[in-house]
Amino acid sequence: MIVVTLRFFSVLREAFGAGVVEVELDPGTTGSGLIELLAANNEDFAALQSVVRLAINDEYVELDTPLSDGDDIAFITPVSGG
Amino acid sequence: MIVVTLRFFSVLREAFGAGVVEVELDPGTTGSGLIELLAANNEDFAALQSVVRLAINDEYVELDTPLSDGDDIAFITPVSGG
Amino acid sequence: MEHIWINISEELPSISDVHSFLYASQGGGVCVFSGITRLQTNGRVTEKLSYESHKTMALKEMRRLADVATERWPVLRIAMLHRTGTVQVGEPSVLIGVATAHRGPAFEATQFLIDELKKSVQIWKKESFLNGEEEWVSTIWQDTD
Amino acid sequence: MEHIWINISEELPSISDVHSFLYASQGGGVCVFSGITRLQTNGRVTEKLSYESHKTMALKEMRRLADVATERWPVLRIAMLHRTGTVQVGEPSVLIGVATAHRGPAFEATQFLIDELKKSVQIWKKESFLNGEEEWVSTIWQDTD
Repeated sequence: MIVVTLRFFSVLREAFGAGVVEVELDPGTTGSGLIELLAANNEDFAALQSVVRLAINDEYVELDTPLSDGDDIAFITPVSGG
Repeated sequence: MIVVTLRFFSVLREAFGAGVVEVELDPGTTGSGLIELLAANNEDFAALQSVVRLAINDEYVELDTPLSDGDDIAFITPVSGG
Repeated sequence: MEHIWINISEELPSISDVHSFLYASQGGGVCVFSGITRLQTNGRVTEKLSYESHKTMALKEMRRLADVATERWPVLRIAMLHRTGTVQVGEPSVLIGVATAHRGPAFEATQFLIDELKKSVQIWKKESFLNGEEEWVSTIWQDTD
Repeated sequence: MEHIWINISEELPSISDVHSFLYASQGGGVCVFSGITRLQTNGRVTEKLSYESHKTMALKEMRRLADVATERWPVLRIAMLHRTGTVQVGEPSVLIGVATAHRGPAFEATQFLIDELKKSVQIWKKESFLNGEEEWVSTIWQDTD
């Protein structure tokens, strides 16, 4: 198993009730695999899954990127600052 | 004779050595008549006479406007504020 | 001194400090944009806004935008400052300032930076209305410039 | 409260007072332009600028420009403030600020007002260079908008 940190903001933070969560995943899990997993368990997340961007260690990555032990994974919904 | 007040600014103020001057003029003198008079007596003014605009009592006027006793006459060169 | 000043925090620097920083460039033109919590949006009365950021990503993205502006216009100094937390009506949430030798590029670069910040910087806004409703402002990803 | 603030004097109001005035509109966007005494112009090093105005005409013309902007854009508040006297390098001679509900018109109206001020407001500027030369800045009449 690998352990990764998930970071949620704004609507997703409220959907999961937490901003930072550590989870165990099967080795070889990809970004899109993780998104499917979360969408299956949270319908607010599911509603946004098509627009979520994934960042690992503060850099956006393709969704088919395999995750590694220790990754810091941020789920970025369309921004609304300013 | 009529008495009018002349107001000079910036380069014209320095050309005449004064910002405010009272002068006596023949009744019926027009704006352009006054400009000719000043240009004949001051070469710095003469150099700018083609671009000078005339204001009477804070309103721009046509150069052929006859001047009246008590007029407050400002000579406005191209502006350079900001 | 670094020509770019980027900051995200609970409080904005004072507007006079922002101007002092920009004036010190000794350029001829300084444009400062403030984004303010507006009283009314689509007929609803706003009570306050609340901002949240992914701070490390947002700071990097703001820096990237400032670098793009620096390449595109002859800027002397740039300030990009954003608040997080609660921002009451009539208060600023964001300050964008640019100093240039001549005024045209100051306007262009400032407008570019606020436009792009709204598209790509990892900050989110929740709107609280006077009638008690609250909602995260819903947007879509827009092409960045 | 009057939505237009026009002033010509030896000292500019503080930049924070200008922002407070504009923020109080509770609009969403505020743009403030500062015209600064630039260190270098055409390769010459400036020591200072000196401004002189026909104050009554200049105030009326600034008011007229603010009225034009108010007709042309949905502005909430306008500040047009100009100094006279000596303005050192890195100091502002003029502040133009506009508050609007949305940011686009704030930029447009601010740029319009500074562009037009330079064309028509009865203020003149003398440049003093570090080498001791002094000259009234020479311009031509430009079409006003």
